Amino acid sequence: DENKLEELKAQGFARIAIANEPPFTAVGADGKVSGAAPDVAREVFKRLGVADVVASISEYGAMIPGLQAGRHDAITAGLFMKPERCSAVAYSEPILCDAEAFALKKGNPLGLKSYKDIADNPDAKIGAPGGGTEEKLALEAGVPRDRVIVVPDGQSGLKMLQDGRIDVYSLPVLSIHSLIEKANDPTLEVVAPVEGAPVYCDGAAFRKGDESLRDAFDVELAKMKESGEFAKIIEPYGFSAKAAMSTSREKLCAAK
Amino acid sequence: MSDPIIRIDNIVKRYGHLTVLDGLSMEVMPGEKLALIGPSGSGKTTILRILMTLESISGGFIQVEGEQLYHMTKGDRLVPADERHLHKMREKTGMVFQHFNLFPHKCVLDNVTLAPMLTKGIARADAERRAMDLLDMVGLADKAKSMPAQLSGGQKQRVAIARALALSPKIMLFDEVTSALDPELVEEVLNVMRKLAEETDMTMLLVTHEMGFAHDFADRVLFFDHGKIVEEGKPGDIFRHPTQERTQAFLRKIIAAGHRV
Amino acid sequence: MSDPIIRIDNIVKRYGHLTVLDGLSMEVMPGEKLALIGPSGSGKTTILRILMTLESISGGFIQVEGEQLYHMTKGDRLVPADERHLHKMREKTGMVFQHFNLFPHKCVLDNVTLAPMLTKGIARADAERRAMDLLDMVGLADKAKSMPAQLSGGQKQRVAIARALALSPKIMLFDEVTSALDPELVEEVLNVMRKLAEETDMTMLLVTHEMGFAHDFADRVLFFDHGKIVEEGKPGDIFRHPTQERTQAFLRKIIAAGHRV
Amino acid sequence: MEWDWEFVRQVMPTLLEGAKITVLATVLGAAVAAVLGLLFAVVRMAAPAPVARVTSFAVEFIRGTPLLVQLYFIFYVLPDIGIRLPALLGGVIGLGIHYGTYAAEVYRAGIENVPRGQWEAAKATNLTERQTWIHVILPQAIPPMIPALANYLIAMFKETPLLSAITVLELMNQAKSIANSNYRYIEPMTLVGVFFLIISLISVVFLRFLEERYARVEERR
Amino acid sequence: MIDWSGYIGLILEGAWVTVQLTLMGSALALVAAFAAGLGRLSRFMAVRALATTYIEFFRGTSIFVQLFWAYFVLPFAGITLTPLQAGVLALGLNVGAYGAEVVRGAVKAIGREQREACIALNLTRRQAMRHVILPQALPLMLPTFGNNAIELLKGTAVVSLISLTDMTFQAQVVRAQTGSTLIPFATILVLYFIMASVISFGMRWLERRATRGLDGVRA
Ligand SMILES: Nc1ncnc2c1ncn2[C@@H]1O[C@H](COP(=O)(O)OP(=O)(O)OP(=O)(O)O)[C@@H](O)[C@H]1O
Ligand SMILES: Nc1ncnc2c1ncn2[C@@H]1O[C@H](COP(=O)(O)OP(=O)(O)OP(=O)(O)O)[C@@H](O)[C@H]1O
Ligand SMILES: [Mg+2]
Ligand SMILES: [Mg+2]
Repeated sequence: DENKLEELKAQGFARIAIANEPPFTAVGADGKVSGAAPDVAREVFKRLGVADVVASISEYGAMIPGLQAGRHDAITAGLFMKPERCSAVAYSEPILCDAEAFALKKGNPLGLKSYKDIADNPDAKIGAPGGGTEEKLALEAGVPRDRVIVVPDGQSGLKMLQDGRIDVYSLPVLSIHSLIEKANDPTLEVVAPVEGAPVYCDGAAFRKGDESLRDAFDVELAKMKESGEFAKIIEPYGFSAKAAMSTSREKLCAAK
Repeated sequence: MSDPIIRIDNIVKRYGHLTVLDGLSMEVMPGEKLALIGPSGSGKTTILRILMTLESISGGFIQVEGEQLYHMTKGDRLVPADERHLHKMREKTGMVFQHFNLFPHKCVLDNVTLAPMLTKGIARADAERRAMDLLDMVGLADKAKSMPAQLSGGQKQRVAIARALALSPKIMLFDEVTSALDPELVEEVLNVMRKLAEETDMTMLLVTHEMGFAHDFADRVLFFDHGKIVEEGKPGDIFRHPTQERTQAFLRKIIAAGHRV
Repeated sequence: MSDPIIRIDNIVKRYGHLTVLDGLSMEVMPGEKLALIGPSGSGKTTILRILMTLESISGGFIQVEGEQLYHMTKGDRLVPADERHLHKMREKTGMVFQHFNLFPHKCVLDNVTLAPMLTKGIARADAERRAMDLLDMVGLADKAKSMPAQLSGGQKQRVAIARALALSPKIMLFDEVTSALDPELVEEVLNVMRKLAEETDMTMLLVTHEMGFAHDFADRVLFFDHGKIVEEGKPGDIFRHPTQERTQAFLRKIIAAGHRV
Repeated sequence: MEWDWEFVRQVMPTLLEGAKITVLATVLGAAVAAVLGLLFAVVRMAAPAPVARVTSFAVEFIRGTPLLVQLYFIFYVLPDIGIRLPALLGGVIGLGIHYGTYAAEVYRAGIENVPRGQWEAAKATNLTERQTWIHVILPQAIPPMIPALANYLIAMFKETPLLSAITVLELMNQAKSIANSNYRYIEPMTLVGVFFLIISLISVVFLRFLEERYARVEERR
Repeated sequence: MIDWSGYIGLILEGAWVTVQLTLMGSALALVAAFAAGLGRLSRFMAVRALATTYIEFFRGTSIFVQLFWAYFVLPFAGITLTPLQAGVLALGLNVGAYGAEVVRGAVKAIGREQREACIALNLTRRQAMRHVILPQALPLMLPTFGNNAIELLKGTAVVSLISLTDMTFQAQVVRAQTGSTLIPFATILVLYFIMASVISFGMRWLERRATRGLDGVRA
């Protein structure tokens, strides 16, 4: 809808969907939402004249339906661009880029380095967020459904790994690092990046039909990338601004 | 001689395949005191319940004070009565039940005043004044503020009688009003009913197994069996010289079981 | 003269603050037929329930056939009886309840055979043979396979009597066994009990409001009031010439309520 | 967004797969609940006072807290003390314990509903306590309980979607997974709703049948 | 060092949402229960059918499905509710359907004898319901209503699955941020139990008040 931006300005805030997954998102002890994705969104919206963002934490799987149902104005959650998603929503230019990583037991006893390795080892079980990129990659690599365990959230995945319920837990590199850091568990290690898995970038996702808002968002985002403001926001969280600036929506949405 | 206050004309009552009343006819004169006796299952309760419109009938007609009870005229045809008509007709009749059926959440006084206030729109003060008179009559003025659960069975039944009287019905129906009471408490209820029979000219129909009381109380006794009136007459005649075999057998049994006639 | 089969010695029964039996003493001779009468709440049921060990006692002693009922000797001291002792003592006594308390999930025959098979280890065939004799005695041999729900009240009570007899107790307790029955059904139960009283030498204690039956049945009548025996004697004397004011008042009331003495 | 029959046809087999797990979890959970419930009831009625009190508190606690949180506890906290249950087993145990506390109440009511006269008649015919329980009380107590127990079976069936929180791929989880990877919520969620509705309507008929059948037993008293 | 007091504060914020959901859901459930429960006893076929449909539908489908519909499907019909509204709506209507059966059962439990006494005293159906039946039925309903309210309280945990920031959801957030599983979950278990205890205590109090003077009536 053409006047979306005007509406948001008038109401003074934009509703964004975020995930419960550091460092894409962080919630402070005071309840304040931060993290790379919401911080960028907040800044861009501010420049667009929308004073604030109201963030609601959501499951990955519920984000796009929520957007379509009009529950959010944008998703800024580390929802990586992929061709099917590009046809479901209107993405901005890339913001946060990351590769896939595995968390597994110290010494990698099963020797898992890629999704293919998991498919080939009939004993290996992988945990991944439901409806996320990792689940898709595992299934596409040929891991049968009953060895892909849908894990509700990062902490649960880590716990299941520690308890030996799964052999490998797959998330983006930075998420895994953040989890492992908090767990402070010497029996775990990280394989990053996963061999053969592409690098992904997310963008802010808008409803189909809100392209004009998306375009305005892109303009401000480009200016921030230019000025170095962008790097200042995301790099403290461990993300690389260079990675985001060296690719484009067009490339990512076309990728197979 | 005046017209009958109740005229029952060939009524039939069925429950599914069971015919409980089979073409019963009878008439009751104003002010008459009637005792209905007979073996268990003979239809005594049923006829009272029908007069109180607690049951429907399967056939026949009933007139109360010359008006149809279960029917009304629409144009020139008789059609089944609607709720409105029944409501109007029920004003004429009151009933006292075997198990009292007091309202357990209301005190004695409220039990008696509820219906007059709701159905006749009588002001609380007036309703209470009349209720106190009635409670006095049944000897329970001092229990006006008690809850039913605090009363003995005999007291409950006396309250139930006062409650029914509060609507000043022309016809009172009593269905085995003492059979749920301890033997010692029976007398106090019967005393109230004796007084009532003497002092008012209400029409009364009484179902009972207390033959002695039926004898003293009734102007006329009807002996029921299998949904029919087998024998009727003055109590002295029926009890001492029953003509029908069924009546004789019934009375023999009752006497053998230790009841006085 | 032989020793009493029951000797009740100064027993006290309290429910909380309420003293129901207050130092009651009495003796019953073997084969004696006793009727316990008295107003509601006077403790008649309580004394039967105590003899059946359905209640505990608050003080005093009871001997049955010379053995302590609620106590046993340990070394040279009397101590409260344990379950084992009670179980042994219960063999001597049977009880028939006001509300029959048949086992509703078992047929008539199984109601009668259950206890002999379980408590005495009698083989099914023998138990059934004896049960059929008893059912025949109470006139219900043809109902052996019926369920209790299919019987009339009078039939249920006769089954309950047969069930109690099946254990061949020396003492039988009857608590208002006809007061839950329709008047017409009372006679059939009383007939069975008359027969029983004539044909056996069992000791029988009977609580009843049927004065006529108490009169015919009992060797001795005890009049209870407020947990005490107020008057006792031969039925003819008690009913016709009661000496105590309380007894006179009670009998007057009962008679006024329509019961025959 | 409108309804897409082709999509429905596509996802049906996956949903049925989930439905199988749902039914399995319900049946096993019910079995656990029926046994635990009787245990809870008997302990509370017959065990020594301290044991009965502790059991009572535990039962009250379980009844007063959400099954979802209990499932998280069983699945994510118990491994810390060395108890690592497979997801489905953990779910069955969670359902069983939770609904066992409800069943306990039903059992208790059923037993207490046997008239006191039956205990007394048993005593008057000199049966022992054990014989009384086995031959007189339980045969009368159990039939009237059956409809109430069946009611909880159906309630449990409808709570199985909670097992998705502990990674059991039951019907709801399958539907979510489909929804997540296809970005379509309407069809899978509606199908799940229809599935639950159908099973529930069938069980309502079944319940009426049970009620009628066993109510008659009760009337005979 | 983890700032536990802050995170416990977050959980308490969630607890407030849970309390709101429980209170508003109960209010809606109460209204729905009486409307549908009495509706099922109506003389009018259409009213009965409507009430029955509502009850069977909401008792038949799972609370999850109802939540997902209220949250994700209703917007397509043009009705967009806030998560709190969706939660109250689904929970209230769901529990209300169960409550309706309680209302109906209690009203029917006030036996034929009381109804007949009303007819003999010539009260209208409305008067009988208002002055005789309901006042006696209410105390019968209270214990089950108490249980239903606790069911509703426990049901609020489910709304965390539609991203409503109730107590369970906040526990999940704290868990993700701190890496500790035991502390947030143990905390909310205790909090739920306290809330449930408050409900059952309150209900017992109400019940005592409602049955005052009625002792022995239901013996
Ligand atoms: N609601 C009912 N459904 C089916 N049959 C009924 C119903 N009410 C009464 N009956 C039957 O109707 C017959 C007559 O019953 P009614 O209560 O009028 O007898 P009664 O003469 O009052 O007997 P009692 O002295 O035992 O009160 C009986 O056979 C009874 O079983
Ligand atoms: N379980 C109990 N708890 C408290 N009081 C009781 C209990 N059982 C009986 N009582 C009281 O004990 C007293 C004697 O009761 P009991 O049943 O022995 O009287 P009864 O002579 O058999 O009377 P009825 O003729 O009414 O059967 C009564 O006041 C009664 O209220
Ligand atoms: Mg009758
Ligand atoms: Mg007694």
